[in-house]
Amino acid sequence: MLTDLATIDSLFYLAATVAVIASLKVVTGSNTVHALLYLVVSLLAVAVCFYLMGAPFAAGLEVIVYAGAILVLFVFAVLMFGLGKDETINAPKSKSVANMFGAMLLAFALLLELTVIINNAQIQQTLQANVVSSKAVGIMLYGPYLLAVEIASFLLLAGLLAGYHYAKPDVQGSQL
Amino acid sequence: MLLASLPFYPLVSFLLLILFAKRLSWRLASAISVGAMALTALVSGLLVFELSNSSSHFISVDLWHWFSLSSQQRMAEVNVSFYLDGLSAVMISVVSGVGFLIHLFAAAYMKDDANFSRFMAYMNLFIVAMLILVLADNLVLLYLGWEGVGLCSFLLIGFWYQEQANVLAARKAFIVTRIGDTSMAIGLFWLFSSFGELNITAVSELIRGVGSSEIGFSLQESTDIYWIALLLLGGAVGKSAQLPLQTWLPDAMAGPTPVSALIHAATMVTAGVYLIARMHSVFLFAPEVMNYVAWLGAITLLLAGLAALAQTDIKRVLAYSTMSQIGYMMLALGAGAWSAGVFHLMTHAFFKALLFLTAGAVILALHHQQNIFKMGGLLKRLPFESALFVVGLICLMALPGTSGFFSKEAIIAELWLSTTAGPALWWCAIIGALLTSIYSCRLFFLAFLGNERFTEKLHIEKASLMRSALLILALLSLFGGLISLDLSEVFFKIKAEELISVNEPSWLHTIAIATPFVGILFSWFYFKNYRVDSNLEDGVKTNLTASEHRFAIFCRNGLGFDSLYDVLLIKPYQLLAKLNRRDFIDQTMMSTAWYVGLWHDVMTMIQNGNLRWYLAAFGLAIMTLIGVSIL
Amino acid sequence: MTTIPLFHVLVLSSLLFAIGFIGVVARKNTLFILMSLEVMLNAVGVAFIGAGSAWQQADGQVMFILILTLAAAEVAVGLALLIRMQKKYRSLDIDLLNEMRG
Amino acid sequence: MLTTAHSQASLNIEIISVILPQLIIAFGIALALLLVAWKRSQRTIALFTGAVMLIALVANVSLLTIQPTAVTQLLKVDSYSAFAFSLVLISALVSLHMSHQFLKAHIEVHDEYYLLLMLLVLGAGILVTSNHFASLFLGFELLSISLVGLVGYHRESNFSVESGFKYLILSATASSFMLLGIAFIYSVTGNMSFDANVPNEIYHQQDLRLFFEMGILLFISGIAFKLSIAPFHFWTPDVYQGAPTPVTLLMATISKVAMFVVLVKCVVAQNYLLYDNVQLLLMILAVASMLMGNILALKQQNLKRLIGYSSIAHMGYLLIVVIVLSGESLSFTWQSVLFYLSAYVVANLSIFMVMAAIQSQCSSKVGQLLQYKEELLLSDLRGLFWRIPSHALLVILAVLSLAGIPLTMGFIGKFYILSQATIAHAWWLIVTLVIGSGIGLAYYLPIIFTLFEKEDCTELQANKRPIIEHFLVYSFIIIGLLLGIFPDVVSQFIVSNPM
Repeated sequence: MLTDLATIDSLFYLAATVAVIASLKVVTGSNTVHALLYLVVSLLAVAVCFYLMGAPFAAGLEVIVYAGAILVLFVFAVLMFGLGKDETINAPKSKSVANMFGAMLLAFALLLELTVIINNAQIQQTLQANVVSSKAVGIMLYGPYLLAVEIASFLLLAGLLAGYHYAKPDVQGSQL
Repeated sequence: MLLASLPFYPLVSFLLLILFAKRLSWRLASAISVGAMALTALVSGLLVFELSNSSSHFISVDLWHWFSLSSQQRMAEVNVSFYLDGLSAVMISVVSGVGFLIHLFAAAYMKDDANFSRFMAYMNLFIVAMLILVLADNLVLLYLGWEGVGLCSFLLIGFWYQEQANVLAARKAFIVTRIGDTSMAIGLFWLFSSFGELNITAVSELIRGVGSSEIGFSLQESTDIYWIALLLLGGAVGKSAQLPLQTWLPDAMAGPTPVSALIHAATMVTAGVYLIARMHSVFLFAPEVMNYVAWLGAITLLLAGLAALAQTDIKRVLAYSTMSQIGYMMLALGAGAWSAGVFHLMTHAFFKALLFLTAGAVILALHHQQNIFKMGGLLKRLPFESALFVVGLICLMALPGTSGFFSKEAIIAELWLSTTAGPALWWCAIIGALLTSIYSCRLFFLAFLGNERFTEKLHIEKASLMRSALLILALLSLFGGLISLDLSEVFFKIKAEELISVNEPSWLHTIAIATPFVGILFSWFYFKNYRVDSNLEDGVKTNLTASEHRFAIFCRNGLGFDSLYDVLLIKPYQLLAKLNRRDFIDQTMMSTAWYVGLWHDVMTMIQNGNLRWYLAAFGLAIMTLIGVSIL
Repeated sequence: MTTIPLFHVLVLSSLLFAIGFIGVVARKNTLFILMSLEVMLNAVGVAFIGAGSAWQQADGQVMFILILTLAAAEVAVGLALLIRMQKKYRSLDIDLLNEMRG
Repeated sequence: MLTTAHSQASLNIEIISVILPQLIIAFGIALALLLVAWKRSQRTIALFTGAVMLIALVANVSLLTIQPTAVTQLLKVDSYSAFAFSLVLISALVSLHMSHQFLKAHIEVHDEYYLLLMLLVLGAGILVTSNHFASLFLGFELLSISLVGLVGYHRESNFSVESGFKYLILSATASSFMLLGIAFIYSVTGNMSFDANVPNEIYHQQDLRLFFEMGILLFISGIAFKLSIAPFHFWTPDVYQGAPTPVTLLMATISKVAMFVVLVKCVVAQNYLLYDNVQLLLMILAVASMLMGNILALKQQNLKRLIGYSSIAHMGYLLIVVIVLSGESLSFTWQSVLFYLSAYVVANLSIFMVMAAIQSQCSSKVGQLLQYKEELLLSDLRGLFWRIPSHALLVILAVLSLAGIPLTMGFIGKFYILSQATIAHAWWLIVTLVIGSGIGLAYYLPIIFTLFEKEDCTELQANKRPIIEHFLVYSFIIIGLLLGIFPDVVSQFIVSNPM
C-alpha cells in the first residue's frame, strides 16, 4: 500500500514537472504554433494531475474543453489571420534533434504515466477511494450552484457579443 | 420666528440678483440688495431689543433636522437651528449694521461695474453665510457658515477675475484659510469622538459640568481638551489671519474696496475671534492653549504693526493694521478678557470699516492710485474724506474718548493681572499701541499732508449714498465706545476670581493712555520730511536708512527714548521689514505647492501608458504587499 | 484524503501561476500574453481542484468549470481584439499601445 | 459529505421574488436577443432596454426594506444590496440616455451595445447580492467581460483597441490573482460562502497560514484593481480616457458601487479580514490611493483622466470606512458607505452628463459623417456658464460635492467617514484624508474657474438639446441641491438590517 501511495505521489510530481516545463516553454517560445502545442502539453499534464487528485471529471473537461476547444480556437485564429507571422520570421531556423527531443520527452513522459495509471490495479483502487465523482459534481451544479451555471451562460454570452463586435468587419461608408 | 428669518432676506436677494443678473438695472439691483440688508439690520435690531428685554439670556429656534450621527455609544443630532445670545447678538448687529452701511456704500462705489448685480449678490451671500456662522447652534452648522464665508471671500477677492493677480490672490486666500479650516474640522471630529456632542451649548455645559465638579477631568480628557482647543485655534488662526497663516490677508486687498471693508476688516476675519469666544468653555479648561492664544495675538500684533510701517499701498497698510488689531482681540481672549475682546471686535468693525471705505473713496478720487507715496496733500483737496479718515485713525490709535480707546484700554487693563497673560504681554500690547500710532501717523502724513504728488485732476464723486454711509460709520466709531456690553451671562468663569489690585502698579493706566501720544510725537518728528514738504521724488522707498541721522538729531533733542527705541524698535524693525519684504512664510507655502507639483511630475512619469509596465507594477505591488504584510 | 499533500498542490499551482504571470509581463507579443493568461487561469484551476479533493467536496470542481467558461469568454474577446489590432497596427507588439498616458 | 449545509435551499416563489430585479434584467437580455432577431432598430432596442431597467428599478423598490434573505447559498439579498442595486440601475439609465445620444448618429444598428449594457447591469446585480465567492467571481467577470466589450466599442476611435486591450489584459490578470486568492482561502477553510466560520487551527499551522494570508492578500488586490485603488490603479486614467463617455460613466459608477458593496459584504461577513495584517494592508492601500490619486490629478488637463484620478482618491477615502469597521457599528458603516457612494454616483453622473452634452455639441459634421469629439480637455469647459448656465451649475454642484464643500452630499459623506475614523482614533488616516482633500481643492477649483472664463470662440453651434437631457440636468441639479441640504432623505432609504 505504501509503495502504491508513493507511486501516486511520484506520478503526480512527474506530471507536475512536465506541466511546469511545458508552461515554461510556452512563455519562452518564439514560434507561436509551437508555443500553443506546448500549452496543450501543459494542459494535458495538468489533466493527469487532476486525475491523480481524484477529479476525473475535471480531467476530462480539461482535455476536451480546454485543450480541445479553447486552444483549437487559438490555433484557428493564428492560422486564419496569420497572427503568428511576425514571430515565425524571428524563430530559430534550426530544427535540431535536441529541440524535438525535448518535446518528445515531455509527451512521452505523459504517455508513460497514463499507461502506468491505467494498468496498475492498486493505483486504480486507491484513486477510486478518493474520487469526487462526476455525479457529485453534477448534483452540485444543478443544486446549489444552479444560479452560477445560469450566470456562467450569461458570461459566455457577454464574451460572444464582445468578440462579435470586435471581430465583425467594418461597415462601408459608416463611421463606427 | 423673527430669528429664523434673519438669514433669508439676504438669501432671497442673492437668488433674485443671481437669477436676473443681467436684466436688472443698477437702481433695481441696488434697491434689492440694500433693501434686503436694511431689513436684516432692522430685524437684528429688533432681535437685540427682544433679547435684552426677555428674561432668558438666549433665543433659539429649530428649523429642520439635518442629519444624525450615530455610533454604538452616542447619537448626535445635527439640526439646522439658530441660537442667539449676547455674544451672537453683538455679532449680528455688527454684521447686519456695518454690513448694511457697506452695502450702501458699495452700491455707489461699484455703480459703473458691468457685473454690478453679481457683485451685490456675492455680498448678500456673504452676509447669509456670516449670519449662519454666528447664529449656528451646533458646530457643524457653524462650520458650514465658516466655509461659506470662505467661499464668498474667494469669490469676491477674485471678482475682477480678468486680472491674474486677483485670481491668484483669491486662490491663495482660499487655500491658506483651508489649512486652518481642516485643522478646525479635525478639532470638531475630535470633540465629537471624545464628548459625543456637537451642539455648542451642550458641549459647553458638558465640559463645564465635568470641569467644575469635584472629580474634574481624567488625564485622557484633559489631553483631549488640550488638542481640541489647539485645533480650533488653528481654524481661528487661518480665518483671522494670525501668524503663521496671515499671508493671505494683504493679498486679498486685490478685491474691490467694499469687500476689504466688509470681509477683510469688519466681519469675516473676526470669525476666528468669535469662534474662540464661542468655545470659551473648552479654552478655559486648556490654560496652556489660552496662553498660546495670547502669545500668538501679541506676536501678530507686533509683527503686523511693524509690517504696516513699511507698506506703500494704502490698503495694505490697513490690512496689516487689521491683522494687528485682531492680534489685540486674540490677546484679550487669551488673557481671559472675553468681553473686552468682543468689545474691541465691535469697535474695530466700526472704525476699520470707516477707514477702508474712506480709503476706497480716496482711491476712487485718485483714479485707482493706491500708493501713498504718490498721494500727499489730500487734506486740502479732499477735506470731507480726510476728516473722516482722521476720525478713523484716532479711533485706531485709541485716543481718549473714541471707541477704540474704550475697547483697547479694556483689554490692556486686564492683561497685567491675568493668569494666562501677565506683564510681558502687557508690554507687548503697549508697544503695539505705540506702533499703531506711529504707522497711523505715517499714513496720515504721507497721504494727506505734504506736497501734492498726485497731479492729475481728481475724480470727485459726491454720491450722497456713499457719504451718508461714511458719516454714520464715523459717528459709530466716535461714539461706539459708549455702548455698554454686558456679556457676563455668556462667559463662564471657572471660579470667582478675587481682584487683587494690590499687585497692579498704579502707573499702568498712565502709560497705557500716554502711549499713543508718544507715538504721535515720535512720528511728528520722525516723518517730518513727509509731513512738511518734500524733495522726495516719485516712488521713494521708505528710506529709513537715509533718515538715520535725522533720527539721531531727534534723539539728541533728548526725549530720552533714544537708545531704547534704537535697540528695541529700529534695528529689529529693519530686520523684520527686510524679512517680511520677501515674506518667507509665503515662500514656504509656495514651496510646498512646488513640492507637490514635483511629486505630480514624478508620478506622471510612472503613468506612461505602457501596458507591460502596468502589469509589472501590478506584480511588484503584490510582491511588496506580501513582503509588508506577511513578513 | 488523497495522498498528495495539499501544500504541494498549492505550490505547483503557484509555480504555474508565476510562470504565466512572468509570461504576461515579459512577452511583447500579444498572442503570447493571451496564452500566458491561459496558463495563469489553468494554475488557478489546479489550486481549486487540489483544494476540492483535499476537502472531498465537489465545490472545487464546480469552480473549475466556472473558470473554464471564463477562459472561453476571455479567449473569444481577446482573439477578436487581436484581430483588430493586427488590422490596425499590422503588428502584435503590445508596446505600440501606449498612446494614452500622463 | 458531498452536499454542503445550504445546498437544499429550494427556489420557491418567495425566494424568486427577492431576486426579481436581477431576473427581470436576465429575461430582458433573452427577450432582447429575440427582439434583435425580429426587428433591428436603434430606437426600439434602446427603448426596450430602458423599459427593462425601469421595471427592474420599480421591482427593486419593495426590496429596500427587506430582511436579509438567502437565495441558494450563492446570493443573499438585503436592504443594503437593494439600495446599491438601485444606484446601479439609476446610473445605467442615465448612461443609457447618453449612449443613445452617442450611438444614434450612426447608421449601423448597435444591438450588442445595449445587450452588453444589460449584461453589465446583471453582473453588478449579482455582485451586490453575492454571498459566496463563486457568485462574486461570476459577477466580477460578467462585469469585466461586458466592460471589455464596451470600452473599445467605438471602433473607429484611435484608442479603441488600446483601451480594450489594456482593460482586458489587466482585468484578466487581476481576476486571475483574485481567483488564486479565493482558491487559497478555500483550500484552507474548505468553504467558499461568506458566512463560513474560519477554523482557528489555521493559525497554528505555519504553511496553511501562509497560504491563507496570501490568499486574502491576492483576493483584496483583485478587488482593489477593480476599485482602482493604488497601487493597482494604473489602468484607470487610460481606460477612462479611451472609452466612450457613457462607458466611462459606467466604469466610474456601476463598477465602483458594485465592487465596493461586495467588498464590504465580504469584510463584514468574514471577520478574518479584520486581523491586523489585513488592516495594515488596507491602510497602505488607502493611504497610497488618497495621496497618489490626488497628486496625479493635480495638473491634469484631460477631463476624463482627471475624473479617473479623482476616483482613485475617492475610493481611498471610502476604504477608511472598511479599515475602521468594527463589529458593533455595522449599520453605521453601511450607512456611511452607501451614503458616500450615492454622493459619489450623483456627482459623477452630473459631470459625465455635461461632458457627454459638450461632446455631442462639439462634434462636427464632416460631410455625411459625424466626427465625434473624443478628447475632452479642461479648456473645453471654458465659458460654459455663459453658454449653458444650467449645465454649468450642474458641474459646479458636482465638483463642489466631490471636493467635499459643505452643503453638498460629498461633505456629509466625508463627514460620515471622518466621524467613523475619529471614533476609531485612526489619526493617520484622517491626516492623509485631510492632506488629500487639500490637494484635491487645487484641481477641483480650477474646473469651476474654467466654467466662468470668457470663451474665445463662440462659433460652436447651439444644437437643440433633447427634452430628456433638459429633464435630467434639471432633476440632477435639484437632487444635488436637495440632498445636500436634506441628506436625511437618502439616509432614510438606507434601512438598517437586523443582523
